[in-house]
Amino acid sequence: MSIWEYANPVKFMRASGAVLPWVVGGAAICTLGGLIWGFLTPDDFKQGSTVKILFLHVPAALMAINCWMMMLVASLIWIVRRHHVSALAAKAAAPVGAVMTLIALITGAVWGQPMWGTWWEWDPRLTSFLILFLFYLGYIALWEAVEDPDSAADLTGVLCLVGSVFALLSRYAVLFWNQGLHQGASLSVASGERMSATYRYPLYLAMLGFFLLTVALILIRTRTEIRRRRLAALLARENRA
Amino acid sequence: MTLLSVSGLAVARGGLRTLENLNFTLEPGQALILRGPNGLGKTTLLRTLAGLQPAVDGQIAADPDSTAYAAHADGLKSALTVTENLRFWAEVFGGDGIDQALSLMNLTELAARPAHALSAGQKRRLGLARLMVTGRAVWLMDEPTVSLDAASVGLFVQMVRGHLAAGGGAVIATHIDLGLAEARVLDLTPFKAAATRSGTGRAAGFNEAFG
Amino acid sequence: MTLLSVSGLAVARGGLRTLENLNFTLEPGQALILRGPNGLGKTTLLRTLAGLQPAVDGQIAADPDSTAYAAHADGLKSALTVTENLRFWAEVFGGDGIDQALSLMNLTELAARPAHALSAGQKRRLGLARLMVTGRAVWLMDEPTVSLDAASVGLFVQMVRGHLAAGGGAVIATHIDLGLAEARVLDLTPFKAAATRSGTGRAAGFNEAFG
Amino acid sequence: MIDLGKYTVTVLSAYGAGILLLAGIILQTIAANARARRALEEQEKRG
Amino acid sequence: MKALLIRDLRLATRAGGGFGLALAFFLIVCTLVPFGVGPQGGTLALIAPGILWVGALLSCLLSLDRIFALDHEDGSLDLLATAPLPLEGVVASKALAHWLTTGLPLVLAAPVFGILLHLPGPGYVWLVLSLALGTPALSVLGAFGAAVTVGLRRGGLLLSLLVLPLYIPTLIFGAEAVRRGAAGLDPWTPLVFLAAITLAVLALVPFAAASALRVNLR
Amino acid sequence: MKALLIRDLRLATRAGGGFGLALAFFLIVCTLVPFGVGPQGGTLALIAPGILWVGALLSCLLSLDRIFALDHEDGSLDLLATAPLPLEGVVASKALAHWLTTGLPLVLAAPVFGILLHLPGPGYVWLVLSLALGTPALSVLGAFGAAVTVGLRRGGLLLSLLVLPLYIPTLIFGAEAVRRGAAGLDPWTPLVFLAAITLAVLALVPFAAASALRVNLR
Ligand code: HEM
Ligand SMILES: Nc1ncnc2c1ncn2[C@@H]1O[C@H](COP(=O)(O)OP(=O)(O)OP(=O)(O)O)[C@@H](O)[C@H]1O
Ligand SMILES: Nc1ncnc2c1ncn2[C@@H]1O[C@H](COP(=O)(O)OP(=O)(O)OP(=O)(O)O)[C@@H](O)[C@H]1O
Ligand SMILES: [Mg+2]
Ligand SMILES: [Mg+2]
Repeated sequence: MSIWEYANPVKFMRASGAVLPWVVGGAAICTLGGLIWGFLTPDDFKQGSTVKILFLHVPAALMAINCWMMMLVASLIWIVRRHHVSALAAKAAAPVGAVMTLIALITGAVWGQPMWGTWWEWDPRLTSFLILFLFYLGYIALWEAVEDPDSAADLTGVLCLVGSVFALLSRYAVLFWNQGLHQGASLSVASGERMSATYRYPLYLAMLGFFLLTVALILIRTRTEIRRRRLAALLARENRA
Repeated sequence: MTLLSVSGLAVARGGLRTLENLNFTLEPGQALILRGPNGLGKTTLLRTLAGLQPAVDGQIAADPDSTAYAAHADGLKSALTVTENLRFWAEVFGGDGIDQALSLMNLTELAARPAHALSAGQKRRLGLARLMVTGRAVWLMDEPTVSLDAASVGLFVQMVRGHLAAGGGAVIATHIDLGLAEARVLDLTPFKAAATRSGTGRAAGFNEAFG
Repeated sequence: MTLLSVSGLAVARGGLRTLENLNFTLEPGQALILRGPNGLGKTTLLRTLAGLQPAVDGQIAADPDSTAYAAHADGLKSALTVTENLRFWAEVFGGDGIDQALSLMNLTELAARPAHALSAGQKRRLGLARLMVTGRAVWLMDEPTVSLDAASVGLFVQMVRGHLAAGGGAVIATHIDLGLAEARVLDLTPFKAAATRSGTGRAAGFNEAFG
Repeated sequence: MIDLGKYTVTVLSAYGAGILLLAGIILQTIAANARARRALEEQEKRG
Repeated sequence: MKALLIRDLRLATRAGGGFGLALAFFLIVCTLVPFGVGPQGGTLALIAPGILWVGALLSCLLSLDRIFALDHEDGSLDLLATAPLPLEGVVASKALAHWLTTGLPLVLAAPVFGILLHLPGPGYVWLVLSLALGTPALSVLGAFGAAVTVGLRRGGLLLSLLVLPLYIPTLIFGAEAVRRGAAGLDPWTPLVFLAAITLAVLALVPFAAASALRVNLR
Repeated sequence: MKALLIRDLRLATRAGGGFGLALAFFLIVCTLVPFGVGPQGGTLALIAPGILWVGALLSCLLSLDRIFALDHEDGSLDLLATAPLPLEGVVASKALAHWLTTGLPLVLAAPVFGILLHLPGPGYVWLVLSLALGTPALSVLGAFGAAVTVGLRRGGLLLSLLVLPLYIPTLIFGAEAVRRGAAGLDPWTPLVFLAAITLAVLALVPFAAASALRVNLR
């Protein structure tokens, strides 16, 4: 039995239904655990209590990127092998990714206020995230706008491919742009290695939690989409006089 | 040499099959008239034959470069004159005979008129004249006589007869009686997609909406 | 009480007169069928009667709030469902009877379908059903049976008969035979605007293009 | 309650906004799923 | 008229209706400008009031052709003109629907975009206030432009060309108010002018628009 | 393909065809910005390269929906798709027509608008050069966006939303080149990047656009 079997909606519903409780449980425990543990960590000598934002900010930022990656892969599968479930999974991932991007942006902005004295800085990393958010918006809007579901999957798939290339391009363009004139407000405060274990372990937990949460959300949303498709098909059958 | 041959064809619109199990052929010199009540799927069938949408099932055997499609919309540019519109399509399709097409459809007097200043019937005549300059063998026409007066319907029938005489073929979806006596009539009603379990249509894709 | 009375009417399109010296009246319960070759000016006349463009000459005596116009385009919003489309027009015109209109035009089954998912004939049926919910006395219809199959034309005729029986009137421009035997037929060909010096039309305005 | 020092507002608003957004997407997901499931079941029951 | 308003709002929120897209465009303009101008916070803060107003204006502009063109294409406009509604009422209700789906979201979201452009702290109140006062005029003037261009095949750019000069007074007073507010000066004088312009526009322009519409339907 | 190009150019220059309107819009953006930002020459000179590029981009954007939407509405697109032209060729020729009627006039007229915004002297050459290198990419990317949105009822704003993020790299390198040129620095690095992006876009994007078009015609 190949993995493509799960592209069959019935099989997918069964399999996803079986794993879902575990994923949801794990997501709840790890996310809450990570965030609470993170919230209870002692203040950083330089950043004070704002370091606690890390446990929300970094996992969200990672998931924002991961969701896009997942959409890219799912779109490719749809375009190459035309498995409907993967198209629907890509559709399901987009709002999750957009919210994660938004969380990273907002927590970053709130964090930036005390750290850099400004809500927003056109720092390359922040800027690329803003661009990523724009891509998410466009992608979601396109899914909303196209009525025929297969056409919507095709079009958003193409958009996702082209968009990924341009998101990457933008990332380099932005790096070029902001180092050309301005000493980029490079504030990568505590890079991974220098981070003490006090922060590292709760961060890992929160990251795991966010990962499981994302997976759970995408699974549920994919199931929703499949049900909607089936409902639409049934209704259309009934309407066809 | 058969112009078009269809076997076991099923077509779908909006994710549902509309017609299925279609079998027919079109030989040179033949005209086929498609009949059937509103909403049966004539437009869908013609679009599929024209290659604009994929067949759900079955085969269409035809030279892909042999069909010319005339849809409801005439594809006229209202800022261009009648001649300019025709010349464009002639160039795109590599055909010719613009003057002949104009005179056959009684448009010569209007040749220099921009298309937006035509009446509904005049526009339609221009849309039909376009078929002549494509040089294609199979004409697929969706309700070609809409808005035409009796005299113009006569011109149209004459044009189709000329095309058939030259070895072409025509598939015409229409609700009215064209007076094209020699044409074969295909009533599509029996080919309406059969009901599956409950409803009346069958899904066309996504694992047939899960069986 | 006469619904509509026209005397010495001349109408123009694109700055040229198309029809002139028209005289007719429409009494309650009457239907008037306008005939004439393509490009004669039927659409122009109907638009003038509907008050969408001014008459060049002559009088139209009618209650301005008594006419409902059904043009070539059906004025449907493709994102709205069949019912929503009808309800909107009912509210705008202050009429009602949506359910009745739906069932008369055989649209009840399609009531929840968005308009973009209708076939050409189904759209047209919806466009005609709109007339019923306007509550207006005089229906002005421009080629109402375009794209309709024979059964639907029957429904349409029945709808018009119902309207006439209720004391309404109808003016219908059409090229085909509707089977509305009681209707008066007005062939417009004799009213074609006379040629002046050279061209075929007479300028309508700007001092009649300097006489 | 832990003392967040002079950054109380900052930290709390970051957590507040983040958790609010998370809760939003979670609730929306669950609600939409429940709605779709109910509608589908109803439709399947009707035949 | 209420029916018309409700229909327009419903159409706007349906798939493909374009609700929220004006907002997205506003966001995009506010992002593009730093890419063009450079990322220096000081420069951005200096031009923020102007750019925010220009951005709001452009995103309003981009959705103008929806006001009448769609209804004209599918024939509803002809039918509406023969309906027992005053054409002025049609114009007013369409302009209102446009404002509710375009102007209002812009007003509410503007502070967020202010952050992106480093708008100085005191400016936010005045930004929101000036947009709230000014955008209704933009919608009504836009409806006028849309009425004038409705018959023309794809009059989109022509529409912009006609409408933008009409927008200039609103833009000047609006941006000036924000600029003064952001600099801590007194923003009331331009705000009063802005309000006066909006009131006058609301009172008079619908009539002009209705007459333009009448001509175009002929 | 030549026939298509000629037809599109002819349509653009006919009444209502929109030729020159992009230019007019560019002019208006360049006039509005001083109204919004305030008339100080220093500030304007600082932001001129960016505003000029953003203006060019927006005016290009505004005419994008003409690329396919008109042909779709009147049914020509269906007919073109059944014609013996590769769809990639259709896309390329339409993008070329768009560039000739929109991008090229902008390139030629940009120096004039530079004066309006007090662009510093050395910048003019680089303004023209960077626009000449960059605008073809804008047209092709726009054709892609137009192809994706063509079936949608009035996808205008959606089109902008999809296309603008794709424009960002071009904008960054283009504006950067002008800024460096205007400041007397070396503008070649961004120019080379700009040219590379344009070439890659010209080579690859028409295929994506054609496949999107195929989906939308279904
Ligand atoms: C709106 C603003 C912001 C955005 C969009 C943003 C985005 C990101 C992203 C994408 C990452 C993950 C990168 C990676 O792991 O490789 C990240 C990590 C991080 N961010 Fe932010 N950030 C923002 C503001 C801030 C601020 C203001 C601070 C603190 C002063 C901050 C501190 C950090 C830290 C400490 C990490 C993790 C360590 C690292 O990977 O370097 N961020 N941020
Ligand atoms: N987007 C859609 N979604 C679902 N069903 C659709 C959609 N578009 C059309 N249909 C349905 O598909 C069926 C076939 O439509 P089609 O246009 O092919 O009919 P037709 O035979 O050409 O009818 P007509 O004579 O009225 O033109 C119709 O019942 C129509 O309601
Ligand atoms: N903008 C215009 N400029 C000049 N002449 C025009 C213009 N529009 C239409 N005409 C001409 O006006 C005449 C009347 O047009 P009208 O549409 O009223 O005809 P009709 O009787 O409805 O024809 P049909 O049966 O074909 O619909 C036609 O000859 C047409 O060519
Ligand atoms: Mg049909
Ligand atoms: Mg007519």
